[in-house]
Amino acid sequence: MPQLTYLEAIADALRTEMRRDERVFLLGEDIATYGGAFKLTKNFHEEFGRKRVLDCPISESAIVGAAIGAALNGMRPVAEMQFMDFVTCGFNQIVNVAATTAYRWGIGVPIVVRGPSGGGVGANPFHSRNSEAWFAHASGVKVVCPAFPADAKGLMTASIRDNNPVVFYEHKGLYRKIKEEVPEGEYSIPLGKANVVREGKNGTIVAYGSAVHFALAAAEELSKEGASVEVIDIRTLVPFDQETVLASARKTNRVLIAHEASLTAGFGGEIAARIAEHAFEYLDAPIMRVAAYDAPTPFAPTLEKAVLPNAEKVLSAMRKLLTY
Amino acid sequence: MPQLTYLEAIADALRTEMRRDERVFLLGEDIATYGGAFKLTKNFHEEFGRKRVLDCPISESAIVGAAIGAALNGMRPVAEMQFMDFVTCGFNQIVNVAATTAYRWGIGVPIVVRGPSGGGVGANPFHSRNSEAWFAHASGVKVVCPAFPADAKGLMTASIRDNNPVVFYEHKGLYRKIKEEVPEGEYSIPLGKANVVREGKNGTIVAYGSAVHFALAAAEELSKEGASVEVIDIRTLVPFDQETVLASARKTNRVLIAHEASLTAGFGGEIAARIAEHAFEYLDAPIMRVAAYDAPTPFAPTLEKAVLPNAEKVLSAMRKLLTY
Amino acid sequence: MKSKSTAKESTTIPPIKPSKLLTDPQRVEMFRYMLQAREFDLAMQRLNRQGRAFGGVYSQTGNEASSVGSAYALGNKDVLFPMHRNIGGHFVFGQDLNTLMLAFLAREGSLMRGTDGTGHYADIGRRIYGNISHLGAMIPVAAGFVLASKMRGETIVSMTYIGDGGSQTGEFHEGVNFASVQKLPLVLIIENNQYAYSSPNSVEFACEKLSDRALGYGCFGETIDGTDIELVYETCVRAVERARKGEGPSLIETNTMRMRGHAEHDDFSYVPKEQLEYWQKRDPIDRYQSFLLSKKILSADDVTAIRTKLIEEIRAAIDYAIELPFPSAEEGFKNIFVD
Amino acid sequence: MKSKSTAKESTTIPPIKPSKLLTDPQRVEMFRYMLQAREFDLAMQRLNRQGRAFGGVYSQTGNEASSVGSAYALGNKDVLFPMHRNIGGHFVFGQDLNTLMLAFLAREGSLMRGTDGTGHYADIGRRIYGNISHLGAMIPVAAGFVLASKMRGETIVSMTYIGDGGSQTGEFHEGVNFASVQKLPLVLIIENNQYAYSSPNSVEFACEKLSDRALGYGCFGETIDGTDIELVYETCVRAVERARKGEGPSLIETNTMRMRGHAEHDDFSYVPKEQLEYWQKRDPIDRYQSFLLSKKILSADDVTAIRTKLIEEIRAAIDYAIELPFPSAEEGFKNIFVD
Ligand SMILES: Cc1ncc(C[n+]2csc(CCOP(=O)(O)OP(=O)(O)O)c2C)c(N)n1
Ligand SMILES: Cc1ncc(C[n+]2csc(CCOP(=O)(O)OP(=O)(O)O)c2C)c(N)n1
Ligand SMILES: [Mg+2]
Ligand SMILES: [Mg+2]
Repeated sequence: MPQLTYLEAIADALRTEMRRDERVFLLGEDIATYGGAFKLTKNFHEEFGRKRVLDCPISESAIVGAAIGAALNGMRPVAEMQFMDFVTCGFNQIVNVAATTAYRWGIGVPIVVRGPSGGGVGANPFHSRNSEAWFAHASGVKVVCPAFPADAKGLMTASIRDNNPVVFYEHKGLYRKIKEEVPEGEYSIPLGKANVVREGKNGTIVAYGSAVHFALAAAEELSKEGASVEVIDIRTLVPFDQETVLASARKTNRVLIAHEASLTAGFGGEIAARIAEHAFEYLDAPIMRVAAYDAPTPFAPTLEKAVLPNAEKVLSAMRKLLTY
Repeated sequence: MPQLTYLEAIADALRTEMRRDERVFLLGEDIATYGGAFKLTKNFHEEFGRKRVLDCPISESAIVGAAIGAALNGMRPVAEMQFMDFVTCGFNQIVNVAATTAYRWGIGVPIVVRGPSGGGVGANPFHSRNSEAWFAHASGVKVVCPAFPADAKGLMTASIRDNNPVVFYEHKGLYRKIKEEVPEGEYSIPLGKANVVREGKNGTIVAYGSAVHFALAAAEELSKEGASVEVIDIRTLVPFDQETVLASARKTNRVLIAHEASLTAGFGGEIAARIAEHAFEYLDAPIMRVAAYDAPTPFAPTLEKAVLPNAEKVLSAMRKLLTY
Repeated sequence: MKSKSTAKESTTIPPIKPSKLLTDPQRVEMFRYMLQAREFDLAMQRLNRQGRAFGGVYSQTGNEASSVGSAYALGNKDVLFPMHRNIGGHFVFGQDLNTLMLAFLAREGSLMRGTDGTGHYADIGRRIYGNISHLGAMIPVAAGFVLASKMRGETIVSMTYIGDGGSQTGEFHEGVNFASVQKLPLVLIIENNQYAYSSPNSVEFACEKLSDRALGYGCFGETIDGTDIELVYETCVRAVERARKGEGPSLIETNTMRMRGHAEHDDFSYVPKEQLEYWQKRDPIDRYQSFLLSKKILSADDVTAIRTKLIEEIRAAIDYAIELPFPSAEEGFKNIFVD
Repeated sequence: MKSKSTAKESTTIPPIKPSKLLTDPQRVEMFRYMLQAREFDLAMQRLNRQGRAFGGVYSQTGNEASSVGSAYALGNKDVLFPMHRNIGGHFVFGQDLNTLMLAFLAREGSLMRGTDGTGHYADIGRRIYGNISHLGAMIPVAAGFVLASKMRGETIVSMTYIGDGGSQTGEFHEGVNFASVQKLPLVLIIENNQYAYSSPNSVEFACEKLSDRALGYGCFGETIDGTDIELVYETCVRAVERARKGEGPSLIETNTMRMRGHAEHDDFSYVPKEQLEYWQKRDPIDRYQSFLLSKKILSADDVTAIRTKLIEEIRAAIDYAIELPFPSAEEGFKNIFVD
């Protein structure tokens, strides 16, 4: 199996699906000639032509809307937001057109809206947002947030093949940071299956996206201190794999939830609420959360570091939880 | 004190503030000549003139954006969304311009974006949404959801006087449903103060908006069955009055959270998470939630009733909780 | 055309400009669709007064020529994305009254299972795709639909609608510009019925004609009398032809009048009486009926017969639908996602 | 003007069309601002190569005449909402280099306390309001700003900018339409620098000129050579006058060329060499310098002296800023809300 970065793995999924199924096509800003702001679709137009790798005007509503229309007419479009932040300009199309069509008309809208999200790379408040909770609350949109290259490939494949709208959050900080073995060719991971990425018995960290790596680093550190921490990567917010999370909570009796998105009304609250309702009797300690401070993601590295979560913050919270 | 409906109380707040402070003005679709889709601003243009009651094109981004610009230039605009559902078309302005300006520039953006939200009135999926959790997650926007006429007036007054952007959710089902005594003249209730609307000791229902009324009806019914249930109306989501909620949880040891918005990633999760973290030791039972099923709000009364929460659903959940 | 010139206008019904593209049987067919739309409208108004209608009742009286004439210009592979005042187009596309009534009254058997109402449904077999409430949102979607066919080498045309109000939405701009850049076979009818809810044109825009926007997109634009069905038809035939030839989108502004309130709850007291009178003379059905009678394409008896039959059919559809129950509650929990 | 006609164009620097509205000292001042913008740009590029810049570095080389000439047309109560290639306007509005550098390098003392970078700051005292990244979003905001002054009976003008790419956003449409309906004193400079990131005009729009959109809003529109600063200035003076007289907004499209990549990480290999060569001849500073030299308004020595002084000042500002620490971490937790 080849070693691929997270970015290469996503590109690999797109390429493989485009080869397999001619209904799959890409649309977005600067994705053909330029190959995308992160070069994720570099040279795609050479293999697939400019019709299937369509450079679009700076019109996120038109991009998402056109994807929906094409999906209604038999295609499986993958729309890129140059940065996921700009999805706020195509928001109405996703939450009102795409999200309600199956319910109202009984017709699937197989689109994927994907793009780089997240902070920690010294961007600015408008190039760093983690907005997945908005779509998790939209009813009718699946939400995917992979943390690893192989998962990114498998989940992208599944997202493209899914007959429903999927918002696919790529973390730009992970794009080139990690490499791992990624299965070649067609590779799909079902949406809605969490992954126990590290087994443990003294406590659980539930996380997704970049926070999975914070969790793993914290767990590793804690193992040196003699604590065995389980780490669950939920991978998809909608559908949410409640059973895997509850099983772990029931096993370890202590749960910390971590995500990079800001705390208030983030998806961590949802996870906490489900545990507090369905695994209450098993808990030996409060459910804790580590998330970004409720602020825009600032620009200067000093501020950004202070506002965003990281491995140290997860570690120190987990230490508290384990000794509660 | 006069008896006012919820709608009249909001109109009263707007009128009183417009008389008091000439910087306050209204903009929105059909608010002058027509007096608004719900006639909330009926005859306002006669008293205040068409400049301060500005009929606007169907351009929610321009309406919110112009409000922001006017606020930067010394005004205190109140922008109406004809239905709160259409805020999705002005979304970017709120979450990216309004929400980040204080943080980035140190300048307040004193705008109120208000409008009718919520279901239960046989509207359709596009005239019924409860989307307050989106803004609660936006970092930099206050979010207000009154349940009573007097609160609606007091909170609207405070929202207009606040130097920050406020999204003010009015529940259209409450507009003409309830009447109560509302203080005359200037009347302000600080944002961020929950209200214990009914005291009790066997359990707590934390709610806001329409769900407060479901909670009160359920509590009343339960009192006949010998149970004493506390009802907390949080009134504002941001700022969130954590202390009042925690105090009640610590007192009654059983908490149910109710809101009309759909369950997943709704604000109920946030409330549950805070309780599960900060009042864990006091809980004698799982934290429960009653909310809408994760679907668009359907049109037909049979479906709408099935999907949305109501007093009976809160009652039966609370019965379970009390006997846990 | 615009009501601004009200005072100076004559008080007689202006004559129809006959199109060379139409045969007499087609004329009768179009007339029939218009009448059907009008009678459907009247029936819904009646149901509303009786408290038996459900949801908002948005009259399309005054809009029949625009809706029927435009949809009639499409071919049998083309698709229609109608708006809330385009019942006429549904009939042109072969919609049966029962299906429509079940949707409007949200009864069991509705194509939307009660999840939504009015004309929001999609009937794929008939190539009708409904809208959502958010104005402007369906323009990029209608564009994307034909982007897909174009990619497959099919030449079908997509027709959709927007109002004098909805044209001010950002999605109008993004959708029309996208379609123009891609030279998509999209025909957008801008129905300027003088009001957006209570707002006259002067609240909505400051340009002379909404079709003037075509210049700024590099597509075709034209403003016409939207109460002359043959003019609407012929203008749309040309737009559809251009679309098929790959010449890109057209913005066709049809000037009409919304002869009732925004919806039935609205007494439209903000509309000057003279404006209504002006447009009353231009009632699209009256105009066409005069034309058909004068050309002896139909007799007065024919008209009565057609109308009577339509009214009976509509009554039957109402009787059929209104007795049915609402869809069962479980429907509310289905299809959030499809498999 | 447009690079489409590249091949046939002459290879000499086209002459400036002198404006009657300018005095020689003003000319020198404008020239100085352009040079300052260029040198600021070069300095940022250098910092970027040295790995000492921070955040994206968006060159405005090629845009100096458009930015300086437009802002120079404003009066001392007017407000500026600049975009990412409008450093020139900041200088016209009296911004000092230290303040600017602290913002760009996110150092302690930055007006934004490190929360944001580049030209996103607002300096209210100087009537500069920065933008946000989301293109188009500031157009309605700039409109609302002068809506407020208009309500108070003040006549100030608001000037803002958008690109050939950003003009395709829905907020462009809603903002310009809103301003046109309200006849607001808004001047919108559409800087058509031929590319939006890697996308040429043909990807973005299909109209001839972006100023053609004015017709569809009922406002004023004009497309000009954006590398001739006197033409830019005079055109904008007229636009500002119209605005003050209550005649509403203007869309001024300035044709220029983005002479470097979208940001410094972009090698702009997608730009044809001939296109760059064509525009190199139209370098706004070279053109104006030739003019000033030929008219003997400045000597070559004067130019060297001005430039040397500017370079020194910029170097000093960098030296000042780069030694300062980043703002302290606590700043990140402040001002989410103001009191
Ligand atoms: C984005 C959006 N904003 C507001 C509304 C509320 N609304 C529904 S219809 C309407 C007026 C529409 O006027 P117009 O576009 O002229 O169409 P008409 O009803 O006259 O046919 C308004 C404001 C909406 N549906 N969508
Ligand atoms: C709404 C939105 N979508 C996408 C982007 C990403 N983006 C930043 S600059 C840019 C190109 C802008 O081109 P143009 O408007 O022509 O301005 P220029 O950079 O050429 O001056 C893009 C696509 C953005 N900032 N905002
Ligand atoms: Mg209209
Ligand atoms: Mg550009």
